[in-house]
Amino acid sequence: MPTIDLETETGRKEALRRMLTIRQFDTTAGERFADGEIPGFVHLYIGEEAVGVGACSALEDDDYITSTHRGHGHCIAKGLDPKPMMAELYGKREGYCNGKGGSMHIADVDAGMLGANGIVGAGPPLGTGAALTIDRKGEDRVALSFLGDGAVAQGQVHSAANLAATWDLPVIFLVENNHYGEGTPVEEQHNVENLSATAGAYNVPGITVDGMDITAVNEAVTEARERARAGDGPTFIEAETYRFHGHFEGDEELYREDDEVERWEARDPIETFAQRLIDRGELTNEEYEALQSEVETTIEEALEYAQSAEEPAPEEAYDDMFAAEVPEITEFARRVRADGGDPDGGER
Amino acid sequence: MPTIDLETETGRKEALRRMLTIRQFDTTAGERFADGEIPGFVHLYIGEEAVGVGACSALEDDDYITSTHRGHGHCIAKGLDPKPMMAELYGKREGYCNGKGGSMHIADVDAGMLGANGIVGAGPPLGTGAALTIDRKGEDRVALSFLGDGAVAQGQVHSAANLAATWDLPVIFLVENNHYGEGTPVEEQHNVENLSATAGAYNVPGITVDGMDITAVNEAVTEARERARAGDGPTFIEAETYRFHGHFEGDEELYREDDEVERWEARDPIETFAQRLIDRGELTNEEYEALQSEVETTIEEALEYAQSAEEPAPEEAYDDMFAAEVPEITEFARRVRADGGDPDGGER
Amino acid sequence: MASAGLEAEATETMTVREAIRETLREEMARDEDVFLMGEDIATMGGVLDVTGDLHEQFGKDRVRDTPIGESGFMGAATGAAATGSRPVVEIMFSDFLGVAMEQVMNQMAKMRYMFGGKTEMPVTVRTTEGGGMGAASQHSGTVHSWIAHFPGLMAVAPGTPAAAKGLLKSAIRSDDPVFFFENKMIYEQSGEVPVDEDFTIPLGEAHVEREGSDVTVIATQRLVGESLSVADELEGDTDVEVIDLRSLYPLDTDTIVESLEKTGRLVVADESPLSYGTHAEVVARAVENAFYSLDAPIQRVGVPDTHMPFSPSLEREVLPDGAEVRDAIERIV
Amino acid sequence: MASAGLEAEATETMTVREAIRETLREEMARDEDVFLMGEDIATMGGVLDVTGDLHEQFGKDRVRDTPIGESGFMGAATGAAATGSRPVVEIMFSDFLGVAMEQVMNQMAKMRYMFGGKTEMPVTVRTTEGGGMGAASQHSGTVHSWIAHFPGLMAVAPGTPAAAKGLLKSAIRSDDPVFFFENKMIYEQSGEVPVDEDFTIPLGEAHVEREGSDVTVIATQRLVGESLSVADELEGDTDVEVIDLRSLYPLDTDTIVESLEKTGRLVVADESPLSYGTHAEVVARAVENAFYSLDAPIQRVGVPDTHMPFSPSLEREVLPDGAEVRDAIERIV
Ligand SMILES: Cc1ncc(C[n+]2csc(CCOP(=O)(O)OP(=O)(O)O)c2C)c(N)n1
Ligand SMILES: Cc1ncc(C[n+]2csc(CCOP(=O)(O)OP(=O)(O)O)c2C)c(N)n1
Ligand SMILES: [Mg+2]
Ligand SMILES: [Mg+2]
Repeated sequence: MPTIDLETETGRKEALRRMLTIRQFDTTAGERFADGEIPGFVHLYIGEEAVGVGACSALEDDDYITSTHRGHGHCIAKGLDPKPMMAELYGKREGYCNGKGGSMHIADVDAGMLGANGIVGAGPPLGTGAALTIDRKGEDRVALSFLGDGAVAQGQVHSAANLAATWDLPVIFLVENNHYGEGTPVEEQHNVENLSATAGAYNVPGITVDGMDITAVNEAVTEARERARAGDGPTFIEAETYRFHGHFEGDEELYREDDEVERWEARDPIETFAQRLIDRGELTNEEYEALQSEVETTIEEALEYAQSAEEPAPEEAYDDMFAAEVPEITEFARRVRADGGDPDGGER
Repeated sequence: MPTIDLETETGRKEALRRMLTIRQFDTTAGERFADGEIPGFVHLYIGEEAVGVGACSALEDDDYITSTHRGHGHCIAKGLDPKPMMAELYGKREGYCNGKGGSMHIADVDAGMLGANGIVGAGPPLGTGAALTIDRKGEDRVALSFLGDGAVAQGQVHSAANLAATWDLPVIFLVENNHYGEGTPVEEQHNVENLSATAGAYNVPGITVDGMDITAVNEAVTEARERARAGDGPTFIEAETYRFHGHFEGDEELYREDDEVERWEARDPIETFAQRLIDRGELTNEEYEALQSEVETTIEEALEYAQSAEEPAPEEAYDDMFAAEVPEITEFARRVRADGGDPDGGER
Repeated sequence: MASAGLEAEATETMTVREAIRETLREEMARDEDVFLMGEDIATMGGVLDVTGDLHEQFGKDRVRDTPIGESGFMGAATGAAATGSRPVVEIMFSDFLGVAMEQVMNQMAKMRYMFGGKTEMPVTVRTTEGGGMGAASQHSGTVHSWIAHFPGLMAVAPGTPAAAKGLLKSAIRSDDPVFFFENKMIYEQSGEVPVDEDFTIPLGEAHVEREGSDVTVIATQRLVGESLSVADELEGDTDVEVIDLRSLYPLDTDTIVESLEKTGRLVVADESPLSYGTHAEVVARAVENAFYSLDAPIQRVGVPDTHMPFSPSLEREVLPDGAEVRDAIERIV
Repeated sequence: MASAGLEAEATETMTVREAIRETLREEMARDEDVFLMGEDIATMGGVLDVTGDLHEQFGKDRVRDTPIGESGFMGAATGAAATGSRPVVEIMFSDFLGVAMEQVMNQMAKMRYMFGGKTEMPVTVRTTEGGGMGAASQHSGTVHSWIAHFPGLMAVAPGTPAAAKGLLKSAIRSDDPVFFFENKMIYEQSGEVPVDEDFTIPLGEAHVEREGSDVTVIATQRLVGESLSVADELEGDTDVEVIDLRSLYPLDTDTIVESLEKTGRLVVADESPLSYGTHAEVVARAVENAFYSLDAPIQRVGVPDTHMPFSPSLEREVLPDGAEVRDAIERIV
């Protein structure tokens, strides 16, 4: 059973809710970052919601995903809880990573979310590895790796795709082509019209879909998932989409024109999907507004949760390096925390 | 003007001579290695001569090539001298690399030969870099990178191909598909029928040619060279070929059947080309035999040269690390050579 | 070429960021073969705004935005350097060097030696290091110790704007591969920089930033400034000599030894993870060459073998700082 | 689990190669989640014949020949380890680690920490190191110092067949990433190996191979055997203690300190390039923890910051050996 069945009315409403949740989460994160409350970097998913939700809806709960630096949307789409997500952005102990990861490393391995990733192109090899576990253990699940258009230039993506294709591993590669890698347009990063052309190098199906249309994404992933489960190996999907905000919050966006942004904003994946449901009579305007305010409440609560959560204690910095106890770390921690301790050097 | 013009009779005879020279060089190298005279590894090019000679003939003298671990054939095809080549295999000071490189690192940058390479897949990025120099300086030359079928699984090959295609750099990628990467058949390394399918991922021409036919290879490279010079960017060529010997000398070849080897041997690229010249009346059997014995003499002389050449002096090991003088190396050399020297540690 | 001393030269006040950018500008103007390549260094001016407006002056042919493929473009830079170019590569964050390490370690670092000295490798690799920005584990690494360890590579890491200029000039003019490590927390730090367009600092020279007789602090990058502040605080009490190590490889053993002959006590402060870090090599040089001058155990200040955690309170904990340098000094004087 | 001591246990004579292969066999038989992947490790049995016949017993699903893409399959091993597999990866020659370093340094080494401890990373990476085969610069590197330096990775390097077995078992059973470095020149070296299928050696323990009171030689890999021979040669003259360091990270400071308290003199012999190598870290630990026991400058024996040249006469020159260990001892006793 897919996580969210877009063939059903409830499913479609749930998908809409998730897209709205992403939008609201990232709007809030962007504001809080601009206000200096959230440290580090944040990369917002606003505008790309149909890709994440369309894809993760087609997965089952125990399928794996690997994500990117732009991971909030994937997390919410995969069913992660906005509270510990936001707490992680705030670097709090209640965050998914106890404050050690931040926006770029949110993970919930038990939920099949193998981590946002600060390294462009690192996800596909990891997804291939998850698929290898699945394959070797004969499990009935798949892995899906999100990657950006820019990431398609990374060698390790290709090395992994070659491995997955050769071994028929149950993994799906989903390129979110938002037309830029930071400030560089996709045409300056690649020589192909469509990045799904990559599939040809590995003799796997390659397909380009409208990433502003949740249904199109969902169908492509559903099909790819079937292929994967049937032992027919990977599929390479390109979803054409757009990020409405800058690459990171604070980006001056000198590399693109306002009217390009407006053209894409006119195709807002949430508005168009909501309108479709309204047109079909599945959703009333009132219900839509109610949904929006529910989601606002959810994110407000997440924000409050995060803001009032505890800072990790400094000495927690020394935890989690290894499963085993490592004397170096214990010793260095002791030295730093004891304000230096004794001069050592053995006995005089 | 191509290095060797296969449209002319002299050119064809010269090409035949080069193929024979490679065959003879590598036969000798294999024997001397088996006898324990040549240290390290040697990877023989026997059976693949039409690829190297077909390709390098189409280049001009000042074009660049990057090679592989199986580099002897490329060197000879590019016009390098068998004497310092053989001396290098013997680790002698008169070798191309003064004995520092050996079989896997023969290079002659002035002759446009940017090195054999012990790292599978490392050549294409280097060739792309040579093409970048050419492009930036507006030079009228090209670069050609040889790579094996196995190397096509290496990420850096793809990252380089993407760069070269996006920047329209004058580089040619020539895959020598000899159907094995060490003991692993190409089908276990890739999912595609033809490795030229890789070209599609970069929207450049991809072509598969018969690598046992020097003319076919030559024509493909001639065309690719024209494209490159015209500013139209890279071409991805696959030449189907076969190595008649093991991966390295001493390989037991448990991974392939004798009759497969025999089938390919029946298509010997030298014999078939010579026969074609004989059939056309361009070459008599006597001339062919004379050519063979000339080549034998050349290689015998190279062997004698190498055997009687000088060993590098041990202290030469400390040369050539940097263009600049680096005190560490001077100091370590002093310490080792002076049997330790004084205990240092400053004054007592 | 001008000497390394700053005395009596005309200077101007600039930040580390400006010193790097202006040096790139001067070297590109001076030598046509010099060009820059990296991710978003042209149109965006670099994510940490180092290359800034250089593309406007030199065009996108000489300030090249690359696709996101460090293995490909590092290899291309290596191939370009072997054929007569003088590329300056930017690796946005030093953690990304992992992507390109094959070309760095097996080609760039080895080509000259393997070819018996018959090629040059005039390539400079600029990259940012260090914690302090809340950038978490994959954007905060300090990796210069392993580059310094790898034979065939030179590595420098300036602690001041003047050092940034002088070392970057030497790096670009060098015929060897040089890694230039920029700590991201000192881009805004300002200081006097010689205006001389030929002001270079030899690769392999440390610099005594402040003389002292009680204890030597050998520091790098951000910790140079912090150690100087500590030295000021301790003024009157303890007379601290502060050395900016500047070059990690080659490493200036002589300056270390000279200082130790005077002070007999050593603190090494560097943001590398402690085990197998730059500190250890400085200790080894000291023990090999100034053993009989040493009066107390050498103290190492660095990152306690963790990655950089995201949360600011955790990051502060593991980042070495002036207070730790001070503690280390107090432990041995 | 059995202890590290070899005393009174049933043993059998085997080579390092056999010890590794049989350990792999036992661990695969013991735990279904363990599987091997690497280039030509199945049909060919590994280019240096370590995996040998294992594929015949376990099939090509558990002894996997990979395509030649270290970045891809190292990443796949990392992803597999994060999802319940226990992969053992072979990187044919350690120089090839450069291809896979991104996955090693940013994923395998950091994942657990970045995720707040919420994942395990039970992966073992086996690879060969070292010169002596005429394999030239790209197939002879000794890179364990930079793996040992990188936070989040453990690194071991056995000097004897028994250590090979005990450390490899611990590596495979560990829930952390462990690099297992095999010096290619000692594959044929034989010795007594405990037959116990649960014989493990704790990661992070050095081992005194020979007791002595005049000078301590801390050696790794091939240099353990060579140092033992030197100790025999010097018998009667100088009483040499020889320690097989075994674990590079964690590093056994206690054993080092204990030995130095007895001998006061230290030689560190390891095939890493000298600058920033394993030697330096051992020196630093000694100086931090046994400063007042040291009677003479510490001596480092290693590769003099060159790559491995091809020519046997050159290779012999730069390779550290027993004679250099002996010289180093004689310099300080
Ligand atoms: C290996 C690596 N190189 C460079 C970067 C810096 N970087 C972060 S995001 C980004 C752009 C990625 O573009 P794309 O893959 O299209 O994803 P998008 O940001 O558009 O979602 C770059 C270059 C990185 N994080 N990792
Ligand atoms: C990065 C790297 N990985 C692995 C190897 C070991 N190796 C040497 S040759 C070879 C096979 C290469 O196959 P292919 O590219 O088809 O070239 P061929 O030997 O068939 O000419 C391998 C795996 C290597 N040298 N470099
Ligand atoms: Mg993008
Ligand atoms: Mg092949």
